[in-house]
Amino acid sequence: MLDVGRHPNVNILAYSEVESLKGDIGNFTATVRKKARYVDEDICNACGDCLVKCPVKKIPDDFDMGLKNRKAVYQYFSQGIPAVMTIDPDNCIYLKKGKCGVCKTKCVKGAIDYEQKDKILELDVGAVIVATGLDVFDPTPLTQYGYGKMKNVITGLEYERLINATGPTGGNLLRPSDGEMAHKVAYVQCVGSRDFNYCNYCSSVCCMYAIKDAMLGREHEPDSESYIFHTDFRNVGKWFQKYEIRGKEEYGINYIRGRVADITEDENQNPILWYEDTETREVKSLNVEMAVLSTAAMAAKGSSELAKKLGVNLSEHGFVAAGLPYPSDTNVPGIFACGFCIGPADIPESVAQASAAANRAAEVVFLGEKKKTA
Amino acid sequence: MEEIRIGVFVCNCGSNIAGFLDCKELAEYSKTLPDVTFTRENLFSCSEAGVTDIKNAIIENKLNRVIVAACTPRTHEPTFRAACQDAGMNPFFFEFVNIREHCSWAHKNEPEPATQKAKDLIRMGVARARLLEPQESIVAKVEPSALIIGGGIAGLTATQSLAARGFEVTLVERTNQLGGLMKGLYQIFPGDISAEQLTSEKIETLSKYPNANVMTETNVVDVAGYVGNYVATIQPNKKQEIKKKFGIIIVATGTRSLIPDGLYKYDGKKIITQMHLESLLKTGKFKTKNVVMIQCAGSRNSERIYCSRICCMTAIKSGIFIKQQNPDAKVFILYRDLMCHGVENEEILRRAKELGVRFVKFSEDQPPQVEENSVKVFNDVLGREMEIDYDSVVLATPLIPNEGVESVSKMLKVPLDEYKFFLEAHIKLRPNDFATDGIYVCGTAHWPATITESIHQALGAAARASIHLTREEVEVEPIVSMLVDEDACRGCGLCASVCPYGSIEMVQTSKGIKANIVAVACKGCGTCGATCYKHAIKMNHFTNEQLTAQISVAFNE
Amino acid sequence: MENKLKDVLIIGGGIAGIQAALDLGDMGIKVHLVERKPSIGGIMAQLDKTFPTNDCSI
Amino acid sequence: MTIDAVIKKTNAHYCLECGICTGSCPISRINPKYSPRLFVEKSLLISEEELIRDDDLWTCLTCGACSARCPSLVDYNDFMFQMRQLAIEIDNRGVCTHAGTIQAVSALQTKKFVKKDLSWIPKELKTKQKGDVLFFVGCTPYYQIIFDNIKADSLNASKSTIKILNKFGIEPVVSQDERCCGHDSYWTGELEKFKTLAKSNLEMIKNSGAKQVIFSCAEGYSTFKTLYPQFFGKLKFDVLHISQFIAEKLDSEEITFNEANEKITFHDPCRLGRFEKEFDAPRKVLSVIPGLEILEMERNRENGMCCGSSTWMNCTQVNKKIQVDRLKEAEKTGASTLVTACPKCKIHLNCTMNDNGFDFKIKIKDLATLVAEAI
Repeated sequence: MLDVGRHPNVNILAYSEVESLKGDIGNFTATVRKKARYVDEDICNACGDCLVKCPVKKIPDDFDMGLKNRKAVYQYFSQGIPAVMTIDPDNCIYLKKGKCGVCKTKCVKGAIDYEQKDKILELDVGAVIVATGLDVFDPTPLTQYGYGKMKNVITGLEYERLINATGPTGGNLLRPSDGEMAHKVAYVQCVGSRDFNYCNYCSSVCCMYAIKDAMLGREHEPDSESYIFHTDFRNVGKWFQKYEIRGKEEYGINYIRGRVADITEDENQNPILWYEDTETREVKSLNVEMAVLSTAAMAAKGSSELAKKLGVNLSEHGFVAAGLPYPSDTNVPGIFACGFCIGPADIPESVAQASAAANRAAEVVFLGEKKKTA
Repeated sequence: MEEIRIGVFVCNCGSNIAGFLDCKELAEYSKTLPDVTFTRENLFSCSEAGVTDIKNAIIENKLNRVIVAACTPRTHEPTFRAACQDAGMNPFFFEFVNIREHCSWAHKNEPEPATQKAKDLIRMGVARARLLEPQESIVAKVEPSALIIGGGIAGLTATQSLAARGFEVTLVERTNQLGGLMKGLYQIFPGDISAEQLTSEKIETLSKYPNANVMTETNVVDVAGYVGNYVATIQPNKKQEIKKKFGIIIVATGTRSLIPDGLYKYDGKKIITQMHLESLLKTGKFKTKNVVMIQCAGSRNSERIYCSRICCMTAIKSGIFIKQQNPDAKVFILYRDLMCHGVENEEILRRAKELGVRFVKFSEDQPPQVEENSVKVFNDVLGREMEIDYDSVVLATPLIPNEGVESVSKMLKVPLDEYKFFLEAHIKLRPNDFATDGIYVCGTAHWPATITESIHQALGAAARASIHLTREEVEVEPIVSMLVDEDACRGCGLCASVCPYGSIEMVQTSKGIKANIVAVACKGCGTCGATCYKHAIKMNHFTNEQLTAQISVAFNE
Repeated sequence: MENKLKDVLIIGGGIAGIQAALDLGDMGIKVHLVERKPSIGGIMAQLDKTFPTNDCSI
Repeated sequence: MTIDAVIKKTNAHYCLECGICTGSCPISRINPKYSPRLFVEKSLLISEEELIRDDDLWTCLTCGACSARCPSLVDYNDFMFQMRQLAIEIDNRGVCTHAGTIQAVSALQTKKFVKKDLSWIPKELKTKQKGDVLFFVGCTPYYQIIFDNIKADSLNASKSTIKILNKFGIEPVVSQDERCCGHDSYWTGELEKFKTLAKSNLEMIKNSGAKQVIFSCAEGYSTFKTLYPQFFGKLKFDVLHISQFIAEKLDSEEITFNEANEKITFHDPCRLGRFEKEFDAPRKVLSVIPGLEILEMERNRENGMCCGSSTWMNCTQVNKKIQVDRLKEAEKTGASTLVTACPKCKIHLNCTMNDNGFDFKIKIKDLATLVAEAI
């Protein structure tokens, strides 16, 4: 990420959206809206002086999955690139009512600019790569798991923030209901995945990230217990089986084959998981201190609107349609796709696909050049 | 020798540093250190103003060493090196001291000891800066041609891609046919594409490129050199060896399917492998009615713990074909976990279920028993033993590394993992690179992969390779190891054996066998220097003297 | 010669977009990397560590 | 239907062997021998013969908890219905509760000469012979007699419904020619009996001229709403549960209710809730009664627990345990009254409350009764 931030050939347009694309292969014109941050990107270096006195304090932090609050002026995350602050126009008092302006007085560099407007950029490009990634499934509709109702039932991505040293709890696995350390954690697989009602496909990465999450939990709290409830345990990538075995043997993670039926709560807000262990064929319940839902991963929000703008076809699940014999190509010549937007993929697959898409785009650019000079 | 004039810039980083450390005191303290002729406290050293300030200070004060005490070199070392260069200094006279991550952030609650630690770090930086030497970048030309080893789908795809870009490409295949494992397959999912057709299309496209040189029945017997300048010795079948120069090499040596001798009464007739079944389906010779498929035959066990990734889909796909050809056929797939990750794989699983393919789970400790005409299996999610009659048993055997991967690994000095698949530079972020520059890997040589995945990887490896080929030269940071004392070198070869990048070769010189460090291939990890018991190797920019000076001032003020 | 090459637009600043940008940038092609969120990094930046090596993910 | 056809029709072949059904099944939680998952997998892998001989075919409550959560949309209730049809062909039948009285009553109603007793309707309530709105009473007159010993007072809900309708200015048709709706016949695999009863009812409604048919019983409502059209095409009249009828009226009319100082909890009947996805109407009706505080049980709406028994079959200690658990859950909310909208839920839960050894304080009331008391 850092490398790309300082690459002389890469122009990062964060906080921006593609509005339209015209032309065809070798000669596209893209219109990009660069949203106003109300902060001068060239001056700001995210020192954070501006936010100290910002009076708007209780905005759920998107990056920390709402587990923490941020202010109206904020940096998306501390290592974010570009390293600049952004003022949230929906919550900033000055931008809404013309009063306050505290951040401006605190910024000694003079980077705050309330007058900043969205910028419309026209970019001439030879090729386009779609890499819009994923969003995670909101498990609220699966009411049997009580997400949103029971405080100690959280999603995998929320867990990632909890266990992250830069996260809202400084990396301590503190459960949301009472801030106590969670010693007994269950991971519930296939929440929304492999489900005709929601995402009728396998999200591919959850089995492995659950093992990883459980390992990290155990590293933080060596005497803790962890349980992973899975159906097929799909650890199919390079070294994944070894990892699965390591999780069991070195970390003592309990793997249970069975999809959790429902979650209730005891008087201490401990989640109680009800399930059938399909290998012993017994119906049981298990009290834990926190339950982590491995929610399905799906095509990113807004990717279907984007696809429409680009004229790119999507599959029934909302992923960009790309397949054999040219798996990086979309239906539109000159537009390529890679990563999760073409279907579930883990990081090395995404990286290989990204290089593949770069390859196809480079062909367009270099061959276009050749044709002109020839 | 020129007088050493050191400038120390202490960065406040807004409140990031100044909020916790006493920066004023740090600047004052710096003045007391030897050879420091200038100090300055900056609000933001990395800002436009901060950088200009540094440049002006260099010129005005005739500084010839610059220290910035700020954040991590990962973010701003290039910024400050460039500033020094702009002001006429050699950029390697710049020294970075990290007082943000190491002091203000790490010790937020203890400002005083943190300030003390920052002083220690600055003192150490000064000690090192005094001993810094100028360095020049190392540049090597790149031969704009590629060698692809292996003519399966991955090798073919990589060749086609690089040839399309106009590079000279040589594809070397050791058998007499292109297409690798894929040409033995029937149809490929998703999309029901004929494997035969996909292979022949690829080969046909290749023939259109005059710059693509395809050699079958040919082996690569030796490779020497380094990125941009590899020299391969190629041995075509019963013909004269050829020596050729290549800028980059792509390893696409593929895999093979395990022959399950001794497993489940394998006989190659009634009890066959999935690969065998594919060939029978392809020729329409498969007519049996009762088929039992057994998954993980020879994988996910103590001997071979990995999952071969594609076998579940292969079995499901075969099951679909059998049911399509004969709806009355009975197909049972005996599995441990159905590994149908992703969208299409889950879809074909459903398709198989719709067609009546039945799935029976078993566990590793109770494997199925193949009897004369039936298979007995304990279905552990049903909790009972089943006896299934068969005409054919089909074993899903894993993909295993091809013979000869060890010699390829040795020849190219690129590593294999414990299962003898090639080991990439970084398992997450660099799946198609080796740690050694200029050599790439794709397809099943890397790990079992589907056709789609192999194509993605091949295109990816070609993209990575084309970076060097496009640039026509490689430039590396001069932070490399150097053989400084040729006389001390005894030619033992220890350094060459530990070098993870294959950048050291042992060469015959007039003084005997000596190590020769190919600077352009070196990454400056220092392993060779640490290994050399004769101290003949030193690390540029991280010399023993520099480091020892830092250590000694750390403990003696 | 570099100046004559067309640019490439990449939509999405997660790991895939970043990798594609780096590859193209290294080939000498100018890239515009468009990201909706205020910073690039995508989901991977939100993760703590990654399987199967438990490397830090940023 | 052949077993293969049943598998296709009910999506059984998509089974992921994940166990969410068995984990959700109220029976399996108490009696691990019974497992919806194993039934489905046996249909795929073991012989049909074995399957339809299984006594546990009659253990299923058809409460739909399993299917509601099944990620592969396996229609387990339909699967059970089909299997039971096959089972009775080889004379595998369940054990009838109450000495088969209720089945006998239902069977009697397939006969032409039967006329329903309407003498239970109090004089102050107004009903008609013909009209736009028909109130389908269902089995409550019989239950009133059979379950007199446990004071189920089933007719109360029927009387209350008429009272409510009268309050809205409606004099409903209540017909002597009404028959059993056929719900139990259908779910025990007796398809022909079901069809005979259904035909009589459709004829009766046609003769009444009704355009709207109101039920106080969740089973009758669901049977008309979903099963009748499957066999006889789209109905020529609207079908409404009384809770829906009131909820609709609340949108258009200003209605005042008497203050009811009570804490209640609502038990979703499977037929109204999971079958017909009607969770909101009863809650909406209850929420407008002043002074009524609704406390939700832990397992509510689509996750609601079955009342423990169905189709008057195989009532054992397992079913009792389900009822005990449900009543405990209701008491845990702090409610003094459990409200339901199905006479069977009321009977089953009442039955357990009347058993020796328990000391339940909670009362059970039908939604219609509660509303009628407040007007």
